[in-house]
Amino acid sequence: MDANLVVEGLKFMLLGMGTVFLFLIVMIVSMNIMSTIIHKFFPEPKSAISSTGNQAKDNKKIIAAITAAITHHRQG
Amino acid sequence: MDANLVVEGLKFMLLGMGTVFLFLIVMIVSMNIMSTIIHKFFPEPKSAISSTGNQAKDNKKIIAAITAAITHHRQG
Amino acid sequence: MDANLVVEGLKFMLLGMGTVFLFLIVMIVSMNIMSTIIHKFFPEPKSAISSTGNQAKDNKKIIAAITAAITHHRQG
Amino acid sequence: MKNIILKFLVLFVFLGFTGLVANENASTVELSAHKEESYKTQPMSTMVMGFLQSTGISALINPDPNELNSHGKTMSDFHKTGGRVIMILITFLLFYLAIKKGFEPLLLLPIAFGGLLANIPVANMAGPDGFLGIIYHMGLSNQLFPILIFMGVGAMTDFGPLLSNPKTALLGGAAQFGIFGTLVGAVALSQYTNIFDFTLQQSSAISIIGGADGPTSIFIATKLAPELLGAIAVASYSYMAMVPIIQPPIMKALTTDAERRIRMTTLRHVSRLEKLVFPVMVLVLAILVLPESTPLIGAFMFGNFLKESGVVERLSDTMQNALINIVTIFLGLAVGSKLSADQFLVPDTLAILALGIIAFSVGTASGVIMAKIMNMFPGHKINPLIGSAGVSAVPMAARVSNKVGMEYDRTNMLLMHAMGPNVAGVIGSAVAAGMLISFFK
Amino acid sequence: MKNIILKFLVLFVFLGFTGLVANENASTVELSAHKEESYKTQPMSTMVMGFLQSTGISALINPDPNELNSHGKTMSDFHKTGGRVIMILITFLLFYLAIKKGFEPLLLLPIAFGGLLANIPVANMAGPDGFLGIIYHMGLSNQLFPILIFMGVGAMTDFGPLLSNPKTALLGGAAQFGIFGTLVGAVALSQYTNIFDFTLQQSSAISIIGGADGPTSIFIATKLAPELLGAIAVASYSYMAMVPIIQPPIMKALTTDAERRIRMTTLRHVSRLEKLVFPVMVLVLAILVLPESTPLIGAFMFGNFLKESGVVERLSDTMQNALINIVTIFLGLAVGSKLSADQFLVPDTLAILALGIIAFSVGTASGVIMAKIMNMFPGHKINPLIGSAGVSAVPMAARVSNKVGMEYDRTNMLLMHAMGPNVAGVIGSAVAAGMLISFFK
Amino acid sequence: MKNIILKFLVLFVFLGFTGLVANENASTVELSAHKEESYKTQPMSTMVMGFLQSTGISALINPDPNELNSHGKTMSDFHKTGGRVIMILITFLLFYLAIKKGFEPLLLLPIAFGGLLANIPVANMAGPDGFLGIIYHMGLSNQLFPILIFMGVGAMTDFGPLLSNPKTALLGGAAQFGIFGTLVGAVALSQYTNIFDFTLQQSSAISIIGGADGPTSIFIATKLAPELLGAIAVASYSYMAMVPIIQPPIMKALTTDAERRIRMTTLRHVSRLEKLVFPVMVLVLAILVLPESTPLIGAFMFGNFLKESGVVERLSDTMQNALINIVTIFLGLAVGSKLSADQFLVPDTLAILALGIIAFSVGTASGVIMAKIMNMFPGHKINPLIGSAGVSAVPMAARVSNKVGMEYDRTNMLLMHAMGPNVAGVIGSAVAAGMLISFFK
Ligand code: NA
Ligand code: NA
Ligand code: NA
Repeated sequence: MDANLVVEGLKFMLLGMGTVFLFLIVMIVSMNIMSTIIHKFFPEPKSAISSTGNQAKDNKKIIAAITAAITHHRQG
Repeated sequence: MDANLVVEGLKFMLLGMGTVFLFLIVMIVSMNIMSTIIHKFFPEPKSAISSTGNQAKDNKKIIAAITAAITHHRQG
Repeated sequence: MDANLVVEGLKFMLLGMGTVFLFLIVMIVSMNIMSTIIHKFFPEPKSAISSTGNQAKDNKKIIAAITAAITHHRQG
Repeated sequence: MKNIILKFLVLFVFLGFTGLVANENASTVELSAHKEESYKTQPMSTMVMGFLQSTGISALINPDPNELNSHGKTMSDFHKTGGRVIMILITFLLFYLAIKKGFEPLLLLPIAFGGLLANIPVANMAGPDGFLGIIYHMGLSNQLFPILIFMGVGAMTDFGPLLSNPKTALLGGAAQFGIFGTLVGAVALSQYTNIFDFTLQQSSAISIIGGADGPTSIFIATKLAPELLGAIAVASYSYMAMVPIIQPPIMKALTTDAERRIRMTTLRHVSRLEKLVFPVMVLVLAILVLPESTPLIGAFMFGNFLKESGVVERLSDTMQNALINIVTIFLGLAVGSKLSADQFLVPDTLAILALGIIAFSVGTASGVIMAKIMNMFPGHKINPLIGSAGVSAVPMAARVSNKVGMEYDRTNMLLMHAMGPNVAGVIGSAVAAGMLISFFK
Repeated sequence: MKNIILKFLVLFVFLGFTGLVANENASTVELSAHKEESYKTQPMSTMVMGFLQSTGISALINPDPNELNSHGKTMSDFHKTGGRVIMILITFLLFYLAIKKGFEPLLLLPIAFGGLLANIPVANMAGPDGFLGIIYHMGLSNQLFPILIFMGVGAMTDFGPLLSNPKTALLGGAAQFGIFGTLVGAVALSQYTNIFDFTLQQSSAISIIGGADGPTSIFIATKLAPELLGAIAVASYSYMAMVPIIQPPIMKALTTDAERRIRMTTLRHVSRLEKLVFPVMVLVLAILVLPESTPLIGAFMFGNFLKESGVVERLSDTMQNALINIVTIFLGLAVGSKLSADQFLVPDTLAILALGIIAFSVGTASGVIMAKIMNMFPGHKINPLIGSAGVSAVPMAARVSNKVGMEYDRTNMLLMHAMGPNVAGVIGSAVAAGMLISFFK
Repeated sequence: MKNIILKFLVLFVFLGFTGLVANENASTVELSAHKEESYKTQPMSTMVMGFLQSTGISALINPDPNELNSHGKTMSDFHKTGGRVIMILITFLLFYLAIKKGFEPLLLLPIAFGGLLANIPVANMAGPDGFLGIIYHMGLSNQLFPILIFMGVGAMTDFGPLLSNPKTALLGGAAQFGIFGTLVGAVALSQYTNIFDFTLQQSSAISIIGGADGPTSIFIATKLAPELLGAIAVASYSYMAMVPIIQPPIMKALTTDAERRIRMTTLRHVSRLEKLVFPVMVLVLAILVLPESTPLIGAFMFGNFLKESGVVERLSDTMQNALINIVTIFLGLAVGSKLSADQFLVPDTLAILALGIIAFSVGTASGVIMAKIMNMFPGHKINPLIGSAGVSAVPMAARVSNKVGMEYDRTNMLLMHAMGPNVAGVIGSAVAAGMLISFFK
């Protein structure tokens, strides 16, 4: 007896999409649990955030300074 | 009967150099045709050339500006 | 007759440590000979050393100059 | 110095002329038996004829009847002659699309050039001893190259947007309907019509184009239907490149003006630790739910984990640059080696191109529709335009969401919101790929 | 455009539903015989059950009784289930140590991630067709990767400090007592107790951990006891990372306060030519004395010579960056592939960890004691704190010497003085490795 | 902590001494049969003797009569002893030339170091299990490495000067007379004298040195005469490095003062599109005329096309840096592995060196003479000094043209004019190589 491939394909679809959604739903739940745990028990130190921010800021300042220096030179 | 390798070598030379020149001559002709077609039908926009030129120019300007700034600082 | 592995291990140790020290001692002697020969027959030109030094110095100067330029800009 | 050289020259010219004059029969020099056995002397006229017959022009006009393809099978005369010319013209078209139209040039250029080289007669570069064949067997037939690409892509990926709005992952799931829907369509058309005749494995390999992930497509094609690799890879990268053309009409057809103007809330800050735990967490879930997906997800998360660890920057940099670039060159050439006329110029290729764009379009539509379904439930509304980003094609699909959104409200920036479903689409496709592998195990 | 897509969608949905309704038996479509043979149709319920059985959860609870390990041998049920979970937890511990504690993350992270992937059930990534197995056979089973790492390390090494104070090389020799002492200890414990049961080869491979050189350990383990590779590599890199914890107590226990304050004379300038001749000179000595050590020493000196030549900077840069980084990623994954539960969760691993730390400690102590012995002879006194750097673990051991020295005299900088024995320790370990290889030839 | 370590030390030392005292015969410990079978216990004196016999000194004085070369064939005693020493001294000479004289160090240094390692007795690094042998079989025996080098060189090449003055390509064709002239010379000397005894294949492989292209030489040598690979590669790179010494006298001998002062017209601007079309155009011509040349020309033009496309800068950068550097290291070591005494210290090597320099000189002379012939025809005159650049050796030969030109007229800049024949020489050599391959097919 030959197989009806379309029926096979539909089975694949049901099982496949089911697994994809099952996986992603479990992932979403896990992400939420993880975030809650991390925010509760391992909060990020404030300084770490701001320091990176500062660094980026400093870089911007330096670039601004150099740009200004060049502009100044051109005008001069 | 053993082969006379020198004769074989000379055959190789004739055929080899012939092909090398044949190839390069065909290449030269093709290059000329290609250039003609491209210059006629796909001329390079002027802006593109000058913009690259400008960029290099700008880079040079920036370097000059920094150098000048440094010189200025040293003298100061 | 089964081997006494501990005795084998001790033989390995004697031979192994012996070779390691033999090798390093020969190496030390060779290094000293090499250094003597090189310092006598292939002395390093003074300029080569100082020029590298100068280059590093120059780099430092450039960095200092840029830093100063930026500082100056900030204050300004 | 000058004298020596002049003497050498004189000697050399002398010897040359001596040889020219010497009669072929006069030779009495003994040759050792083992030497020369591979060379048979021929009259000059025969050699010239032989040379003329070995030119590409001759090979393209009068093909060698005994010539075999890179799998050692016989080829039709068309595939040896006009087919090659057509394939070479197709690679020129790909060059044009890659360079002038910006179609994923990083992969399409090496693929197309590999295809050009693979279609050269006589040289047989795609054969087992040719350099394309060697590269193919080095890393494509064993699926190493797509895995390494996945590592590099993982190291370039930022899961922050997904972590700050987890539920958008569902959009990346819905878009996989493009894969499975097309699978059903392909087998249905194979079974009930005479248009195609694909097996289940082949249909599965084709439908993965809807996943919009180049390496995943190549990985699955090599596993399930290596004979279709060239066409699937070209379709996959071409359609990924055509995202800005394919997606917007579908997105606009399925959404109302009000929906397109939905504003999403600002993304929350994601801590470094969350980003660090996430790749391992996803991998653990993949282990528990679908181990068959772990080679792809594992490689991806390896790259991401190394990046997020922050302590092995030099490895992460190398993965994102030298390693992925080298592998991209090799992968492209190896895939291109499968673009030989006898494998590409078959009706199946057209079917693959057609099914591929259906898969892509269905995936896009499914993502948008999923967003609309999610909006039926209470909670923060989702702008359905980010649903299309669920197909992956990172980061272009997300940029398309952003661009279409700004057409209707110039201040509505959807880019970061669309990155969530975008990267979730990569995970979703890897899960779908794992399912397809497990079906045929 | 929009219309076409909508039509496609309608067609697609229609076909899907048609197929769903169709009776399985009604199908009369002929399939070509060669196709589909690998796929057997099953009822939906069977497929769902099959899927559930193929999940990782199921595989970890009800292992397949026919499952084989990556060597094709049977495994105990524990190694298929709880063992895998334990191994995955161990890799998490290694992640923690590498990222949070800074334990040699460049190698421990790839090794641990490789271990995580190797312990995934069903996927069998460490098997001959999995990508970890492919990488393993590409460069680890033939010892190419450690050799390439050694080239890169050579290109990063500066022999200047050793050249300016040659006699400190002896400290790097004494530290190799850690290797041979532990070898004796391991065979003694194997022979007279029931704690371990190692062969001479295995004992040798384990004791090389005392050499504190990752690539050397991996090189020897692959040659003499590949079945212990995973444990040896993990022990080797872990202990190298723990240098700042393991060494100071030993150093302090064996030295007096006065000894720790010994000031060493300033290092003399070393000319470029000396640095250029040195690698070739050492290689020539290795050729004359112990050719078996020349693959390691040769690769190391190749990298160093290219750097010191000053004329091939682009090759030297590539060795120190792209090449060593790529190989580090591959080496780590390949070593990790040997961290499967059935190979790692055996009593031997504990023994290896115990013997490894003994080897390391004995090496440290021997280096310090050697410095004290050398101080009994006339000449410039050596600060015994630099003796511990003789184990290699470049450059961390030298930094530890410096740090401990500064605890007692903040102005006594020992770093450069310690770099001499540090690099001599690399040479010493390579010589010891060569001896071990020659014993078993 | 300190206590634990001290206890460990005591235990360890105790066990060590116990073992030393224990009688060998007293041992009653059972050993599992499968273990230890590969190790035979020996008295200490035998071990010391065995060690002394396994030293390099001993191996160089009393060679093992059963030792085989890397091809599994027997070697003469000279090739095992003095021959190795001579070879090592030759590699030192190559080091000197590369570092002090600047002879193509990028390839000569790795080749020479590979040669040094290959001549180490006992270690057998060039054998199939040694790392040189592994690298050789990974990419040289299958010609992958020279192909990859060609890609990188292509990505570094600018065809602009050739495009702006196409007819100078003929100079690059004439220089190939060095190849074919030498071929005739080599077979003539083989046939009519007893100086050499080369086959046609060997003669062809040798004469390609006149093409002044390292990768092409290696490619052809591996195909036609792998037994001569080492000598041919060394000759090829050495002579390419000696371009500034070899070429000027020939150039000056063949030109008049007036000719050397010929000024060439300024080069026209070449558009981006011309540069983009050119590599594909040349490849298509190669397909039509001589498919056998397409592996080399294809790889070269692949690199060039990727660069000129301007859209895959990261791939082009990688080809020009990380990839070509890694492959250069591997290629050098693999070629060096063929510099073993038994393959290099044979009369053939001297003959190869002699024929190589003839080929090189004839090529140079032919290029210059061709320019003079072209000047007999009407049109813009060509300065014959750029004819010598036709041998390729990019970009050194072009620089030599420029330098010699400036000796006679300081304001006559020939550099860019010489780049045309220079890159045409690469194409010409690839065509010549294709012809040689097709002769023996
Ligand atoms: Na996807
Ligand atoms: Na060491
Ligand atoms: Na050439």
